[in-house]
Amino acid sequence: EMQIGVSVARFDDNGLTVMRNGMTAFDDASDDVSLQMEDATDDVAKQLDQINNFIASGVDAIIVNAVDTNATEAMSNAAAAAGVPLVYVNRQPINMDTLPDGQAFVASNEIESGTLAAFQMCRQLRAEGKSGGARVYVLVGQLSNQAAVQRTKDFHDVIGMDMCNFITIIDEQTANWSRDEANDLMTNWLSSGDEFDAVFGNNDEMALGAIQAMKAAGISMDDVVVGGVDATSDALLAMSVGDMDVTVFQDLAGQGAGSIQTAMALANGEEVDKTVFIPFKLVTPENLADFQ
Amino acid sequence: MSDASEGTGGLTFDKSKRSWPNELNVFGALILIIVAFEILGAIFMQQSLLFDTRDRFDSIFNEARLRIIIIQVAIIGIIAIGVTQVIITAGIDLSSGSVVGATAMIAMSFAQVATVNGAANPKAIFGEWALDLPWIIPVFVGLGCGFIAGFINGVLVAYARIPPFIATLGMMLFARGVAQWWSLGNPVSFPTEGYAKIGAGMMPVIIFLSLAVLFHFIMNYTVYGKHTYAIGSNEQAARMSGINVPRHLVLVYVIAGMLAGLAAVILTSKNLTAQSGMGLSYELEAIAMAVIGGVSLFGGRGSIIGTVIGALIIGVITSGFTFLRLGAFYQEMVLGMIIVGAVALDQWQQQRAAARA
Amino acid sequence: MSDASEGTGGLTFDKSKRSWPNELNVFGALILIIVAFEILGAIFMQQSLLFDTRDRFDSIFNEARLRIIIIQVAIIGIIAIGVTQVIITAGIDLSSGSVVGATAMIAMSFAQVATVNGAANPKAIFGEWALDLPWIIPVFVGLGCGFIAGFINGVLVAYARIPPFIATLGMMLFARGVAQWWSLGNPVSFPTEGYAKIGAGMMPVIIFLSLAVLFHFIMNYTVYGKHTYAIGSNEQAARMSGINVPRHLVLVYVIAGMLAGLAAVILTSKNLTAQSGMGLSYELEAIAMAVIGGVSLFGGRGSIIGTVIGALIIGVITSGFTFLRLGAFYQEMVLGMIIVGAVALDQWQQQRAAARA
Amino acid sequence: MSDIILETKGLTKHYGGVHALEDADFVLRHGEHVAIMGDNGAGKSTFVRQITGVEQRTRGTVLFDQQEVNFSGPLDAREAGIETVFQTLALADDLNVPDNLFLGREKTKFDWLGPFRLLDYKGMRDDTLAGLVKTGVKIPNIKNTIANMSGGQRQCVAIARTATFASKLTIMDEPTAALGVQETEQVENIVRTLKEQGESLILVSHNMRQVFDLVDRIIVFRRGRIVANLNKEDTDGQDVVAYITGAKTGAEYEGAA
Amino acid sequence: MSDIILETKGLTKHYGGVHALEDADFVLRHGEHVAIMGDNGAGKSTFVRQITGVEQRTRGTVLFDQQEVNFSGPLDAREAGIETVFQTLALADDLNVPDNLFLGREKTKFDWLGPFRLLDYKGMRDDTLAGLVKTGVKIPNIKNTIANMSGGQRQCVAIARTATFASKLTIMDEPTAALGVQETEQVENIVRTLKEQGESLILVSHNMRQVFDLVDRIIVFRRGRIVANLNKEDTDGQDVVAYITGAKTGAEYEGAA
Ligand SMILES: Nc1ncnc2c1ncn2[C@@H]1O[C@H](COP(=O)(O)OP(=O)(O)OP(=O)(O)O)[C@@H](O)[C@H]1O
Ligand SMILES: Nc1ncnc2c1ncn2[C@@H]1O[C@H](COP(=O)(O)OP(=O)(O)OP(=O)(O)O)[C@@H](O)[C@H]1O
Ligand SMILES: [Mg+2]
Ligand SMILES: [Mg+2]
Repeated sequence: EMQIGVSVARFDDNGLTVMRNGMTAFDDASDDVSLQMEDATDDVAKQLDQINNFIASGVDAIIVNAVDTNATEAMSNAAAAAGVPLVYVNRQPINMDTLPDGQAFVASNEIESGTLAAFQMCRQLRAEGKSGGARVYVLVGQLSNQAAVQRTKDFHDVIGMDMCNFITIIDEQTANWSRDEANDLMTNWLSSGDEFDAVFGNNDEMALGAIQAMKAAGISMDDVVVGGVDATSDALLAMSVGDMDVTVFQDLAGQGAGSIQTAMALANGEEVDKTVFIPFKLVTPENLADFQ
Repeated sequence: MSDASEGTGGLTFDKSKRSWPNELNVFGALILIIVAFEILGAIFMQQSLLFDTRDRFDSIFNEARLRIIIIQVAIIGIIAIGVTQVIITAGIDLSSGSVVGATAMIAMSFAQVATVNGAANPKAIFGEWALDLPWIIPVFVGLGCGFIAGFINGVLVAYARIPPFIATLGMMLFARGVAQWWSLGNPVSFPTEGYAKIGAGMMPVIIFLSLAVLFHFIMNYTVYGKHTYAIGSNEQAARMSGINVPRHLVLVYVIAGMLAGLAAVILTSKNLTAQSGMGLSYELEAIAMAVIGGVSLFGGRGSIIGTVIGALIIGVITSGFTFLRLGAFYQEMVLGMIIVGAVALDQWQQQRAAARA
Repeated sequence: MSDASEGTGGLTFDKSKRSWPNELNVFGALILIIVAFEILGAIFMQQSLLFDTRDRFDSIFNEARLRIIIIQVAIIGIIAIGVTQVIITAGIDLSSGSVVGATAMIAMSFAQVATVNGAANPKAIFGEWALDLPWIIPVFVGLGCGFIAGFINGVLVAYARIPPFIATLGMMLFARGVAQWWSLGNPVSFPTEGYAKIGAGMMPVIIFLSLAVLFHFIMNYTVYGKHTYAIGSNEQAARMSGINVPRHLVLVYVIAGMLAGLAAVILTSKNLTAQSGMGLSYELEAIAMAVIGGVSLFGGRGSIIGTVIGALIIGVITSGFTFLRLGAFYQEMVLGMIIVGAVALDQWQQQRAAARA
Repeated sequence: MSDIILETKGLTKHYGGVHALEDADFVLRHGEHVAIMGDNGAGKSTFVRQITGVEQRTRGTVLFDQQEVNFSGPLDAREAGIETVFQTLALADDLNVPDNLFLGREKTKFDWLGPFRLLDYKGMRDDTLAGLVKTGVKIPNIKNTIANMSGGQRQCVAIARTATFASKLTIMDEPTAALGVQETEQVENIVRTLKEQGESLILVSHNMRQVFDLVDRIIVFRRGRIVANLNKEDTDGQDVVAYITGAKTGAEYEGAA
Repeated sequence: MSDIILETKGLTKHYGGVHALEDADFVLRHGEHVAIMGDNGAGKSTFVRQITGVEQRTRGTVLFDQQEVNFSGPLDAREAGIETVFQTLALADDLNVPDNLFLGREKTKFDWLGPFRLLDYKGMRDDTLAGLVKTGVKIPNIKNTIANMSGGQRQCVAIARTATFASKLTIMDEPTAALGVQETEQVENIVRTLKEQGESLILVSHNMRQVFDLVDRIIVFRRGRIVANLNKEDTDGQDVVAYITGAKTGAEYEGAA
């Protein structure tokens, strides 16, 4: 039986939980592998220490869902020095070009997620005849988190394009990925009484919080385009009743299982591609049924 | 001797110069912060924070803003009522945020509906028997979780004599673990309609303010309150005076735990979901409310009214920031400065009052 | 009177029965925890925590494990050395984690290389002039940031008379804001080789232990140490005895701040990147180390040695969990219980010692 | 034997290496007033703390009212009927005078509310004023916190607390140390009243005049041991000082210290 | 005029509504020893706290050594040459005896190290033992913390601290309140030594015998005001008590209280 150590950026992140579940399911189904999962609690330094602890315990391979993709060089060095195979999952390491032998990457391209959602929102606003000018609120995730920074930047990039430059951002504030904080933040925005046409949340939870606040204020969800990222089951339900308009699905469970297969292959000394790529998919009411 | 009712004579005592209550200083800070936001709003936004400048409401106030100012602090405010009592005993409760997280997951598991959108509830934690239960059951489960957490905290502090910081830090880690383990990190969603009403609309505010009034009364007019202050003031003296200190401490922590449990119920009901990360750092915010409101971390001093005003200060700041559209990066910096400023003002007032006499 | 050197006579004094140092209890807890892990390891894993059962190393120890046990607590341990001093003055420093975050971003901006992989550094924060600087410059920048944060904390506590909890809570929010604002949430990466050596290998441990020895000496044999204990024991008395309490407090907070700054330098060097979320909740871990090590949160009591043992306890627990393959969900729960248990043991020992006399 | 209210046998307390109290054999009869004298650090307060359960003794037995007792704390002692004015006063600094006076046995209303029963503020304030008058102390505003009281005012509050509640045995550890001339007189009157009421008393004091005025018997402590047991009639000030300083030692205690 | 070391004019302190000290005019000459007497809560300690800068006065002026002074804290007062034994003793509970004795003016080595200069533990311990012997107190282990000391032991540590350092003016607030017979005698000897050395002294005390033994002049406080200024030769115990209780008031203070 093969021992694999897994360090996940955060256990209480909904998306990463789906990925973890994918790994656990694979582990349960297979007799050849035994996983030991650790929670890095969003702390880069802790993650590096966890890898060293795995090495001290003598695992056969290590899987890392990086807290900060910029910190992967030190991890690659540690694993390479100990001769333990290492697989990055879900988040692309910064040292992708110089990955040592025995290391690989399994994921989707994070830049896609925000871009897909933002562009779809832009198209939908256009379709509703708002190309004369549309005003948006942006709910940002934890400011210290890479995905939050990236998705917000993607949104800015999209509305910088000619086709979408009719969109202006009224305000963007952080709600720390949380539905409750997003609910309160949206209510605060509503209390100013400013007109707006769309709300973009860096994740579905925040989008759902905004929806709850708008519904409580008696705003019709037909008049507002709401977008998120993750395609959680709560979000899919909201989409099915017409509250939510756009979200983005990534096959996180698939990534989880794929990372274990890659790690096992590396540990067995097989040749493996440096990158295994699993794309994002846009979810709208039209293709909703495929994901439920 | 006209002042006989206040003492046994001796020195001249000028009744009119009674030291003014500390709460007034905190209230002053609240007013000052509101005025500051109004001025900044008038200059930069041509709008008012609290007043209705666009004729959207019947009254002269921007009612929507008044509501959200207090809604957004009501839940943590409920926790802060309990935390205030713990701090008055010279203790501290670092576990309240995590207890909210664990309780949220557990209570919500008993509040789920059977069918969502025609299909079976995809998030159901337990079997049939735990679905579509009356709302009172998850509420009791929530209070029960809070009770257990508070009871353990209390026993550790009072009987095992573990410093409250460590005892509740241990509980904080433990409860956070429970929250994540309960459904292995997966969110628990889709509550029954009855349950969803507990935290809807202004309900959190009504519960918060009722509890504040109740505990203000308890702290000032009952033996419980008096002993709480006495223990915080001088635990040794309280013990020597014959107060059963350990038993009383357990009661204080139990009350704090149950208030955290209640907060979790309201929070999940308001958000229609429970997530293991819920309540993160609520303990710090609750403690901040109490301390801004004049509760001394060395025990023996402070009041529920002060804590309520402390909560309002945080509410006004939060709403004020969004009102001014202050960049997210600056918000934390400015919040830090305002909290320090509010307490500094209070300190300065107290010193001035003492000097002026 | 053979015991004249210890007092002025009076009662019988039996020198051999001196009360044993508190640090011994903490050390006992450490040994107990190690033994527990060894036993569990032998039963469930057929392996040893600290000994080399697979013949991977030259010595009888599992050297990789010994190294990681202390490496993983060295950085927070450095912070804990400063926090210990603050707590001994009856203060608290909640800002250290955030100060680490802010300092990490700022210091790292001056430690970047010009070319990465042949191309210009994609993460460069400033222009040419700030690239490829000698390692001493970012180190000084880091210490400087820590100095400023500590100085502000100290002035707020000592001169504005703001309770340390609030003053440092304000600084915590402020510094976290600065960390995020500095590069708008983007990480700062690619340090120079010279800078990368500061935190490489066992360097963090060497720095941690050297500082521990230095400050153990300072706390026990210098005026600085004596006054730190005196202020924590009875600030009023210290003031009346003619200690310049405010000036001393500022010095204590400055030292704590600079140690946090140094920790940030080592942390970024070790991880080859700076991220605004770095240091999150380090303050709690540092405080936990100190308190597990016997430092009293009411001030006046505790020692650097105790804190170092407290750090080792946390290190052993962390490594022990991975060793036992304890599921992550249970780790936090068990960690909470062990922290409480370690302190409970200490309390029980102290009481038994007092009773036995 | 049945007239003995308190008896200790071999009562001993060591603090680490410090032998603060060694083998104290002591007897107090119903209605008797006894003084304990001795140097600073002789172990007088330590003796009081062992009897009242503030600390756990190293060894020895305590009999109260013919029963062997092992008080786990001062609460137990009080419930058994021992009222004590400790040398450290045991006041809560942040509470005001009536709160301190009634601490732990507040006057209440609606007692069925358990810990949440209501305080009878008015009743307590009136009783406080009455109690303070007995001690003769002047406190301009009893709503001020104890932290703001002068040394003598604090001491009077502690004494008033004891004097307000009836008991079988009263122990006072240097009750008049910080008191002025008038207040001392008043407190001495309180002690005389106790004598008339037949309550037993242990008085720790350094004040020779006071001791000879008030008590029936004098016990002298030296270096943690009892070195003399003197009836007031058989002794005088100089004699007592001789025992305190070690110039003399009671016949039955030879070899003790 | 030049022989006046301390003078206060209209010194007043109000705490909220409590008028603890009103219009105190006071003069102390070089080498003079003066006692302050008065009821509990009469304002004696308040007077001491205003002079030594522990609190900021409500109004009035203080002249020390002919200079108007506004001490911002006791450190200033000490540096100007005023040594004080406060009623609250001002000891750090968690430190041991030598540490407390030298608190704020440790004996050190390598002074160029600034705040990190080394402590001369041995020198301090020796001086501590010498200082304690002067007060006659017995402390079995000076390495115990102050928290573990008896009431009298604490007081002696505070007195030893004052007696160890030379000064222009010494103030003692009820220094012998908790002391035993022998220790009181020793402390009185310390005061006599000060007199011989020509140092000025203000002694707050309730002990009539002590006051008449030691000082030249007696000031009586009542209800926050000075009501009498009596030379020892012109008065006796009963007379002083009359002033304390309010039966008499000094001619020059008529209408004061
Ligand atoms: N907790 C303790 N730990 C160590 N030593 C102690 C402790 N409590 C008291 N002592 C020592 O025990 C001795 C007796 O103290 P105790 O308080 O009984 O004296 P006392 O006779 O009441 O003196 P005083 O007249 O000064 O009040 C003293 O030497 C004191 O230092
Ligand atoms: N900080 C304070 N706030 C309010 N009142 C105070 C404060 N300090 C002292 N007082 C009051 O001032 C009065 C004078 O107190 P002071 O301590 O000067 O008395 P004293 O003459 O020293 O008495 P004693 O002989 O009992 O020590 C008292 O009534 C006391 O209650
Ligand atoms: Mg005593
Ligand atoms: Mg006084």
